[in-house]
Amino acid sequence: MGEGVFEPRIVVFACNWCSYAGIDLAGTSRIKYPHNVRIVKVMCSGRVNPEMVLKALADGADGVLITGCHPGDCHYISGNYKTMRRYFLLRKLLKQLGLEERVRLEWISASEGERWARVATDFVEHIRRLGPLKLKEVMSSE
Amino acid sequence: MSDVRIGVYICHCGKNIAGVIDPAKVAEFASKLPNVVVARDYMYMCSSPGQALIEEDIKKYNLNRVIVAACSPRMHEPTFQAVLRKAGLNPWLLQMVNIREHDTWVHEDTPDKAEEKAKELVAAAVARATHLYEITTEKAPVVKSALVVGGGIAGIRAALDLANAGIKVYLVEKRQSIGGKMAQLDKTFPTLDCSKCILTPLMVDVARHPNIEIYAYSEVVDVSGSAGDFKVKIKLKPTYVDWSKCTGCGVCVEKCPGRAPSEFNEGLGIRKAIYFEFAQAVPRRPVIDPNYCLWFTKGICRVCSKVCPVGAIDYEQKERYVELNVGAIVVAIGYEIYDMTKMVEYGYGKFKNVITGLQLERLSDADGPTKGRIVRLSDGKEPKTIAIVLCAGSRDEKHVKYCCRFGCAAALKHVYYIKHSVPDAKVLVLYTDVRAFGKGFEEFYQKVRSWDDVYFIRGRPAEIFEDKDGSLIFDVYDSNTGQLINVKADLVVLESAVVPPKDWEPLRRLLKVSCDPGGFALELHPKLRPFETTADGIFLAGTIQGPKDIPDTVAHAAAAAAAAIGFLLKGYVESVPYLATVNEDLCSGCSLCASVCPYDAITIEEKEGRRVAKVNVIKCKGCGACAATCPSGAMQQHYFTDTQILSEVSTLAGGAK
Amino acid sequence: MSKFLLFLGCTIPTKQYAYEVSVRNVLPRLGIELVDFPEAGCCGFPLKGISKKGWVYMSARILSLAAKRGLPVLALCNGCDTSLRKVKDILKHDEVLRDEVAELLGREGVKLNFNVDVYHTIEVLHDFVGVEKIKSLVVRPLKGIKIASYPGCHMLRPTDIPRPEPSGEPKKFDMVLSALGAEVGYYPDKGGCCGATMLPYSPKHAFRLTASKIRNMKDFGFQATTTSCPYCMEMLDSKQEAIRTEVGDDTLSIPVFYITQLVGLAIGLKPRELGLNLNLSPVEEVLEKLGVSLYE
Amino acid sequence: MSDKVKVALYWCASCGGCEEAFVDLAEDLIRLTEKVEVVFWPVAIDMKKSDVEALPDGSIDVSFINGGIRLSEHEEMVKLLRRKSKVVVAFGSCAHLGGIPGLANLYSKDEILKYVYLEAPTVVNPEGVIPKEVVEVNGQEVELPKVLRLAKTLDQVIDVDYYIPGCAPPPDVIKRALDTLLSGQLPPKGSVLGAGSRSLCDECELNKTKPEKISLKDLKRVHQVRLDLSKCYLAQGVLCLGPVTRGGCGTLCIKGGMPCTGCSGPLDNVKDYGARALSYLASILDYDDELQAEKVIEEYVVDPVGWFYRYSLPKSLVRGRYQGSGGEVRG
Repeated sequence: MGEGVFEPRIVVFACNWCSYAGIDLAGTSRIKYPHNVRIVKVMCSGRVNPEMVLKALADGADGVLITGCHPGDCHYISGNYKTMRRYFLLRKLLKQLGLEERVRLEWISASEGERWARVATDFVEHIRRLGPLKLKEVMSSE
Repeated sequence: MSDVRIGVYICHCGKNIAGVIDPAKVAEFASKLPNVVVARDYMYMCSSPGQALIEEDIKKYNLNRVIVAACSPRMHEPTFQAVLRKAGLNPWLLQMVNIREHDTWVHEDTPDKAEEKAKELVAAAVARATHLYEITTEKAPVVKSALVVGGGIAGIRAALDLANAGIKVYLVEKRQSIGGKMAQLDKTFPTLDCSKCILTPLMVDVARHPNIEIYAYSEVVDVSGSAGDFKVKIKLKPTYVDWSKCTGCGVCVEKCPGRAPSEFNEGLGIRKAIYFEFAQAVPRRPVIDPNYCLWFTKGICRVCSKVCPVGAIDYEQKERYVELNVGAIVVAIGYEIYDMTKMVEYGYGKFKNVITGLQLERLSDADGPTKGRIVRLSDGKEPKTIAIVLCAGSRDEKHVKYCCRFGCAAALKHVYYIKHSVPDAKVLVLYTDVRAFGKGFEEFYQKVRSWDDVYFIRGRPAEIFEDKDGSLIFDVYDSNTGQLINVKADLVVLESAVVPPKDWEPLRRLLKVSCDPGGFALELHPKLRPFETTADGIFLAGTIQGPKDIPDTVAHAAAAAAAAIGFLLKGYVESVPYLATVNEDLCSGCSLCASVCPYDAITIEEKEGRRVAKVNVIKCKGCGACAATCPSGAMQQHYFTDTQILSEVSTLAGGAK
Repeated sequence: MSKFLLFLGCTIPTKQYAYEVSVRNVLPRLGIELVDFPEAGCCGFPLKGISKKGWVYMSARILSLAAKRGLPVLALCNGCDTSLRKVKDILKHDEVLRDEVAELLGREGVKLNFNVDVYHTIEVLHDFVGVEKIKSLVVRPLKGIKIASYPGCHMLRPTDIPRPEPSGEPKKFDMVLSALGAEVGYYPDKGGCCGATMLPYSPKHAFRLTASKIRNMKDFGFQATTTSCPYCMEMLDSKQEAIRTEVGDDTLSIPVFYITQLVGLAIGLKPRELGLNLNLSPVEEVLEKLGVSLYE
Repeated sequence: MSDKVKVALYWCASCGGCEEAFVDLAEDLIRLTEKVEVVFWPVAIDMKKSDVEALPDGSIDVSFINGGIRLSEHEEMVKLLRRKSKVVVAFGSCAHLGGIPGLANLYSKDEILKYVYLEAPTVVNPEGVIPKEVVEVNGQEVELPKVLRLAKTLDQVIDVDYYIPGCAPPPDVIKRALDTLLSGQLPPKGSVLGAGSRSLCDECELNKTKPEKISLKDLKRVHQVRLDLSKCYLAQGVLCLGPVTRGGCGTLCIKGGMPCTGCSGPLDNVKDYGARALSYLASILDYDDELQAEKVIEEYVVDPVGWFYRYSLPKSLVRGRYQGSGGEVRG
């Protein structure tokens, strides 16, 4: 990073049944989107603890995207509802910490390869406009 | 993690990966990562030499972790797990890295960035793999019976195949009779043989088969349990006829004075208030339609109960429920035609003489409402000019994006119906493309095209208007000749688009099956596993997976049945490896994990005077919600522990250092 | 009493005064309060094809100003109505454009806010006032007059955003007309385009398009027609003479009213209070049937 | 004399409660003095920095340092003590996790000075004087300690051997910690002394009363509800941080009718106390409707940071309000 245009580093949590499949679909359909996203697979978005999100930001990610099945579609009945509630609360916390723009929750179904590409592109551009986070550097500098 | 020894394998996948990035470079990078003992790249890792390569290395370098960077784990994880098993390693010491779907296939414009990404993904996998450990799964027995939902041609074929393999089959049909759409067709293309003549014998076979139990006029209302052991709740709608007594003699139907529009005839013509869907209905057991029955509406009549020789009529009958226990479920609920009133510009529903292809089938059918005569619905006159509109709603941004896959052939067949019934009729076929892809279709197309007074116009009607005499006027631009043609037609037939049935969405949610953009069931793999779903033990037969004509539907159904048979006869299902697991020493029994478990798989139990969480491995499905909720980290999920995920996250976040 | 910002757009105050006159006199009598909205400019719709950003900016400006006033917008013109609703939809989805427009508006100290409701004349009449209330106010029923409702294409299209006539047919129009006691009915191409958009570059074709509409209306026995769009009015009413000459058919003559003018007549307003003297088509034919003089 | 263990006690950004905590040891303090010799304790004994500097490096056996790090002076002193001591113990929440003063990390240094010296309702400061680092007093330049940009934990400045949790650490915890230290066989570096290895629920009597499934329709704050002191507070809809907080304190607050606010901090393998707390609270809210859930959270959880990071903001993964490029852009 640093050189020329700022290339954000984005960590994405994707649930195995909907979002990961949707992201795969974008691949099989060769729908292009920015390379900046790095996908972490979990069985259900309900497995994602906010601690993991903060860890990503603290360790150098410029943004974090949590993805899961659309409400009502969760493979595990209600996992995505828990994710949703954690996200709302986390977002409020991040607002106080001046970071709420850095984290987003999106529902991506197994068939929404195109939507995934849109979401990814949009988020990458969004973060690009916000600029590098450099959380550790900023928060430990004197 | 004492002495972690990792082997990393980068697949070229022919040019799919190697065409964009240099696998050798990625391997070279990987070889320098901590704990990596060996790193190689190879043309096709999934090929047998590729697998052998890994197997040998495991032995040679006594590896205890294996990383394969190739396609999506959803594709080949099982393949490579088998390799580990073969080499005597626990399969859950494997870590896949998706550098095809998630990288080379989508970032070919930025190859060096794609390569950088591949390296980072591998680095993260190495970090994660370091924390992997052996996981043992359990085998649970499967119930050797199957549920087939939907009694159309797909359901019928699947049920017969399963039953012939000695599997107990429950066939659930929401209507009074099985047979589905195929029963409504007059003839079938391209051979033009009578639809019922080939369908009804199969329906009888189903009824007679010792291994098949039909639940007609019934619906699936609840599904619980899991692959190999589903509990299914079936609702038997009240028929007001005690089918166990009924002999199917049909006197009640004969004598019934009540009249209702006939669903089977697509609203054309009428049926009795107590009725069979059609003459050859299976089961031959009538139902009373309370919306039209004089007893239910006016409190008079009761003729049916008077004439019934066995006293089977039961106006008091309530809906009943049965619980079934099955190992596999085959979904064969078929399709529905797109609501043509949504295409206001074609005036369906507004103008009497605009009808659907399926309605034309009923008009053409000898035992249909007009005894096979094709007429204008407005005045019963014989139509002289008929326009057939293809892709009505299909391949249309505003309505249904996909192709219905049988409209073209059906239209050709409909031209035949018309020329057969009104030889001097002028037929205009308004098409976008004529897709005659099936066996014998092209020949059929050529034949129909050669007939007199059959005109093929490449274009769709602009907007259809009704003239004072009920005939229809519209403009159509023929892109072949560049002419704007003004048409005045007596009858317009819409070859309507195809959509999933309305009752699919609720069923889909019960079954936890994903759907495609069109709303149809999503197959496990579009090419290799088109009749399976992401939900184990649930299979797809026929058009619910996507539009199909009859031959394809039957082939698909047979394939689904075969897959289901294989699944059931294997005899066991493996428990999920991703189970929740408690570190009792750390657990304080705060019961938050139990609070969030969607399967009530966690209980809090007394142990040496302390409260600790306990996981029921049979109930646990491995979502990990408990692990994400546990405030102390005592609750973990196999293969997705905090340490495993966090190490991956932090490597990806920091980039490959 | 529902309150609306009266958004006139640019056609009405420049050449279709009758619409404004009738609206200002009729709606308040139906319990609708109209608030002037002078700070609003052109909706930008004509720019659509030339500069998307320019168009979106202009509509976004009107939406933002309305949001500032905290009132829903009543757009009299089909074009304005469509423009504002489409732009709301665009801004909802296009984050990049949203930022650009916000910046442009920021220059004049306007804060981008498109969270405001937009309604069209026919919705105010049908959804807010309601046919029952209109019925109850009718003192001069339009008995025995068969009136062709001609909503104008944008009442029905594009269908990807909420339309005043969501059914794809001018049902609300006909219900209001029936409430006034008029006869309504079907005729071909009821929802078609009047041709106004073609007027600048191909008057010939524009006229023919309108001609076909009038012909259909007459063929199906209509004695008058009504619209809610200043552009359609322009074509059907103001250009009627020109159309007759263009297609060389003198029978193509029909009285044309704004829907608000008809409501006004039925609830007993004087023709002048409805600007009927400004209509160029033979509205007298209808007035006679009602026993009203244009100049009373 | 020389066989006694030499200890030093020092306070940084501290309320003094931790010093009190030592006094609270009561008669145990007397028994303690038989074993230890206090070589430095500004609160109790008049000693200066120079006295410490005079000591040979590593000559202090144990230094107990409480309070957060907020001034350059604190950094200077703890570095000095580190050099002089064999073992350094972070004593109390502030030194351990950043503590209450750590919440100031939600504001920039200037915002803080501005508020404290100009805006606070109790301030009378007509000239609007704000302390400067260098001031001139009759021709002489006097230097004041620099206020750091962010409050820090002790281990963010120097290497720390052990931690004693609590705000302030209860006597029992201190006693157990001292016993371990004086016992001779020291636990692995970085251990938290005197406290439990499980979360507070483990030792909480009300844990038995907890239903198997907790699901909250609405959350209440202590002052809004009459708590049934015989039942789990969390189950009653009041945020109790017991589940995520290290036990050992003997549930003093809970026995006193107040839910746990988390002064003992997280368990060993937890990376971020607040995130864990947030996660379980959100998980047990009984709302599946997006709008409702958002509404309830918006309405009820007024100050998430204050709730979940009351004692541990500087120790958290984010450490405070992000002042960089991201935070302010767009609302």
